[in-house]
Amino acid sequence: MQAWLDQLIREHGWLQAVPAGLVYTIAIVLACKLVLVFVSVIAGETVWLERRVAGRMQARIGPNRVGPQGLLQFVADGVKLLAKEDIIPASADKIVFLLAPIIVFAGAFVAFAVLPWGFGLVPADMNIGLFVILSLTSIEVVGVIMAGWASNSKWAVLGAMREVAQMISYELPLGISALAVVILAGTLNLTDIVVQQEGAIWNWYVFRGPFAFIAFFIFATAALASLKRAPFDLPEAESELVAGFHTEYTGFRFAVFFLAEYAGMILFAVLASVLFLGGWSPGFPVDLTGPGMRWVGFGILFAKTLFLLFVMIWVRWSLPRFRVDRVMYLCYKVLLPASVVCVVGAALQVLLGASMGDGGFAAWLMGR
Amino acid sequence: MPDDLYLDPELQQSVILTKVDWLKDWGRRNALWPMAFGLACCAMEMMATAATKYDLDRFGAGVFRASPRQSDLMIVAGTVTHKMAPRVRRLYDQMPDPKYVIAMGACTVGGGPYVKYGYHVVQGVDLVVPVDIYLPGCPPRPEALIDAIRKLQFRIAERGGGTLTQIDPRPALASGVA
Amino acid sequence: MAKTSPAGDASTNEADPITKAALDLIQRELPDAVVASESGGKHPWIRVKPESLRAVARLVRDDEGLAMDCCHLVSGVDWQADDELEAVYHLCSYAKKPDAEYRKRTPKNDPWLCIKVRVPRGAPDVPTVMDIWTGADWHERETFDLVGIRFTGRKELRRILLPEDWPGHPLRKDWVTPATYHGVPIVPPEGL
Amino acid sequence: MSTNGRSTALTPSEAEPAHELHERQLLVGRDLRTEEMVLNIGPQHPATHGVLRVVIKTDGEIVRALQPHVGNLHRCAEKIGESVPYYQWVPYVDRMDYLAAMCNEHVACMAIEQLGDIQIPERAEYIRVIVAEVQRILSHLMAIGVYGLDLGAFTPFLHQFRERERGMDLLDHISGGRLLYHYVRIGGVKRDLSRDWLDELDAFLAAVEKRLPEYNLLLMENRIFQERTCGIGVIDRDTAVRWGVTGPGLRAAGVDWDLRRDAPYSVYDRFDFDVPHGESGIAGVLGDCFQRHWIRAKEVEQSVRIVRQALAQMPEGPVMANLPKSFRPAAGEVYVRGENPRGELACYFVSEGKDTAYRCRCRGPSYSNIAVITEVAEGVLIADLVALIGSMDIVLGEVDR
Repeated sequence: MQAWLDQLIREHGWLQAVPAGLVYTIAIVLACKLVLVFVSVIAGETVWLERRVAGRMQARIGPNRVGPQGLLQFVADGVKLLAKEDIIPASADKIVFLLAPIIVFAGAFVAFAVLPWGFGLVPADMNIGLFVILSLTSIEVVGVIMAGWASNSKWAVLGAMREVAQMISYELPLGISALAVVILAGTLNLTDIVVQQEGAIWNWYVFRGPFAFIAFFIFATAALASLKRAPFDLPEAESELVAGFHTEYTGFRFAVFFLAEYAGMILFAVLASVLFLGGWSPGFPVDLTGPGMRWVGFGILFAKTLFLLFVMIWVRWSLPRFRVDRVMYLCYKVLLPASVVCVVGAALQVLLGASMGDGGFAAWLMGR
Repeated sequence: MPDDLYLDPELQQSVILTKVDWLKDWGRRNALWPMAFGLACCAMEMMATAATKYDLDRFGAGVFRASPRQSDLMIVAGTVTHKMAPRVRRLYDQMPDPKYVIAMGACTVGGGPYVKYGYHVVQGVDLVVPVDIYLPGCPPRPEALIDAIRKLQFRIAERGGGTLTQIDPRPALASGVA
Repeated sequence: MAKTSPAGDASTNEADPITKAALDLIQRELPDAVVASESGGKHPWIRVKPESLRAVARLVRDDEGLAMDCCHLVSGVDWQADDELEAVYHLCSYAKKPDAEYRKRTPKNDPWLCIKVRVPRGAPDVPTVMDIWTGADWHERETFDLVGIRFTGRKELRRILLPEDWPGHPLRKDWVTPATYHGVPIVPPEGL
Repeated sequence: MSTNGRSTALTPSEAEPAHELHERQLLVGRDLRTEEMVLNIGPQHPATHGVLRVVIKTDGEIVRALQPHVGNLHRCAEKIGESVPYYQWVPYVDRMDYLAAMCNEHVACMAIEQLGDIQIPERAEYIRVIVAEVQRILSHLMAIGVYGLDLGAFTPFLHQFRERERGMDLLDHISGGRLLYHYVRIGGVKRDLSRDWLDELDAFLAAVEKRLPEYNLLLMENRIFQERTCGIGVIDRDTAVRWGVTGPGLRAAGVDWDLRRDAPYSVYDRFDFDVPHGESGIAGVLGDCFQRHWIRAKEVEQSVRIVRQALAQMPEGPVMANLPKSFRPAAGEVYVRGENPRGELACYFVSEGKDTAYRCRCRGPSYSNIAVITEVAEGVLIADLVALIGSMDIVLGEVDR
């Protein structure tokens, strides 16, 4: 973004009178606002999507009265939650109780800063982008345990306990399976990772060899678990723990938790598309780096994200919930070893790939 | 929220405030999240209303929350007994304002078939919590429950602003129970 | 015999085989346990002394021919005119399949066995059978709750359906409905 | 969060007493034991199927002790039975097990008819069997769906409502009520079945037969569902019989017992049907949650069979016996039980020759079915407790009456 800003300053003479630092600050604040509003709206519409898709799956209709096709349903929900009474339980730890939703929200939303939405459409193009995302999303755990503890409710404590155990465990296969792509790509910069996948569809990392292919499914499962979506929704398992760690939260504080959950869904959907599904690459060679074409790339990435969101919703409304010990079993005895195998395999593939030629495993397999 | 009760009547006519009020009411009536609170037979019909054929979610009222802290609407579906009454009151107290109550079924309206010999049945949930909409029937059909929710939505639109529960048809005798 | 015996015709007074077998068994093993009995009709029963209830219960449970391994229901009846309370035990067996004669429709086509005990209303103490049939636990608690029969020799004989501080036992014939409970009216409004 | 120390059915007798533990075992598993927490589930909790309240003592996620509290829906059915005339009491029976109103009415009317020596027309018997079996299908569909809901699968619950709504419409058309009917009356049934209704019934049965495999695919064939239910909450034969567990819970424990076949009431002895019992052969062990679920699914098939046979055999004729204006049975007693979807419902009447009963007592099968969890639920996880309570398929209206 800095290069673009520098160009802007050069082109518009009056901007040179303003201190460069101020221009950057204003631009960053504006960009943050833009991302925040954009992600919030998308998250809200994901809620609508979820309710409509669930409705279709369950032979119902879903919300269709508020706005066209019920599209404004999330606005109504948000307005209502904003106007609700804000209850802080008498026995709660007030400061921690108030702080918890902010931390959860921040953890989910800050990560969007390094997420590329198209070539050059990234607020902060860091060359450790993936690392930043994975570390920022794990901040959420802190907020959750604060919420659970401060509520002084047994359900909340149990929910937070489950959530922390689950999220910390699933960070491992999540990070390690992403590492398989990093090894193949040789970079942590998300834009570079996408650029490497441009061209034909077998350039996508998910199709580059068996290890990346398996790693994709490990990544998807672990992402589902750390997002606490069904079948891993134990922390807020309604039939067991009422509403889990946010049992005591009312009004907009609850809405913040809700929004953070859906923002997390979008984050991981975009991340999975970027890492494995070629990002904004449509699957055939086309140049998407031009100023107008970037938005085409954005559209393609958004379509992939929507598809992954749909899969998450699909899975959620199809499967029963795991039991707590099975979740841990799946993580430590299945996903973690498998992801380590993927990383080692990917490393071997890179070593062998040098002798196979430039196109990677799949290209080699297809006899290019 | 009773905030606008304290406002100057002239100020209440101001364009911005009325618009904000309208938006608030619009949000409230289109996002009535009921509490998943089933007591007896009527709960089955409440479930049927939320389910496939009747689909309460169309009106934005299909998000059944298990926690009273996150619900706006308490559908008292089924017989309230003396043993249960303090808990109903406590759940009501745990809900954040503005909160609405639908007394679903004859038992919650006035004791229903148990009014004469049912020594353990409370003769109407309005003795325990204030009620906005009375819905008779044993049990009421899902269409009737949808109608009750629509009526509640219309009432929120008409009355606007503060909670409806300030207007009690009968005093809540057991308000000290919880 | 008892005033509750049905006024049936000859065919309905045919003796019920299970009740007959149980009666023979009890009279053989515990000669003075049986107070009264009715072995025919729609509802055959055996009334035993309260103090021999547990021995009778063990007998019908452990006997191979009867094998009454389940206590289906415990009820309490308030015989106000006799100033007595009655505990009624309906037993059944899942170990033994009913005989062919139970397959055809008779006044009592169902292979259960009914044991009764009567105790004075002033001292309604009945020995528990909870350790003989575990399932009697909640039924005894309910009978205590609603009828007020005290089952002795068991743990936590508490109210089960009604709140702990409920006044009296509602299924006693002389129970008067209190006007309110914790400020909430119980007595129905006028005109009902 | 401790994941060890979980055992599938840790009955108190099997649990090792603490003093017998070796030092080594203490180091391995029990030293992680933390402070116990008392958790109050219900009466307002999504997993309690109404207003059951369970107080559990937990060690992390493991249930160490448990105490169910019932009575939150005690609606004085027995007192009312002793206060109102017999025919007025029948609608109250509907409200006991509100998911199986027709079956309740059937048993209650049988008891009253036996008390008053009333013979009912043959066609009425057949209609009673048909509506009771339709009700059983509806009740089991609900149980299957709600069990999915307990385990976190929301969709099967809403799918079963598709067929359930059709069935409720059927019963609605003959009785005027969707849930509670008062269709079976003393002396017969309220009105005859029409030709159109019989066609609708055929379509409903076909729909159930078509959809049931889909629900089984969604739940019983699902790996997660199997993991959640197999070997969980095992109620063995001895425990089930001792506690008086009846219905699918008893049959899942391996007892081949169904009142409809073994002590046939009404006209059930004229039909040919199987009694599913024991192990499913798909997954799990005898007496666990999976078998109980499987038995419900199987019983739906058998109910369809019974209804088809009843439709084929049904004679023409009146559907209501001629009854005196005021019904006063002779002094006497009667104890009648019938096989409800949840187990054996029993009615015990004591008559003194008046138009109201001297004593009216009902045995709700759920009452005994839920009492058993005090014994079998110790040592399971909280999630398993939910699975266990759900698999017993209790209706609180019948527990508390």
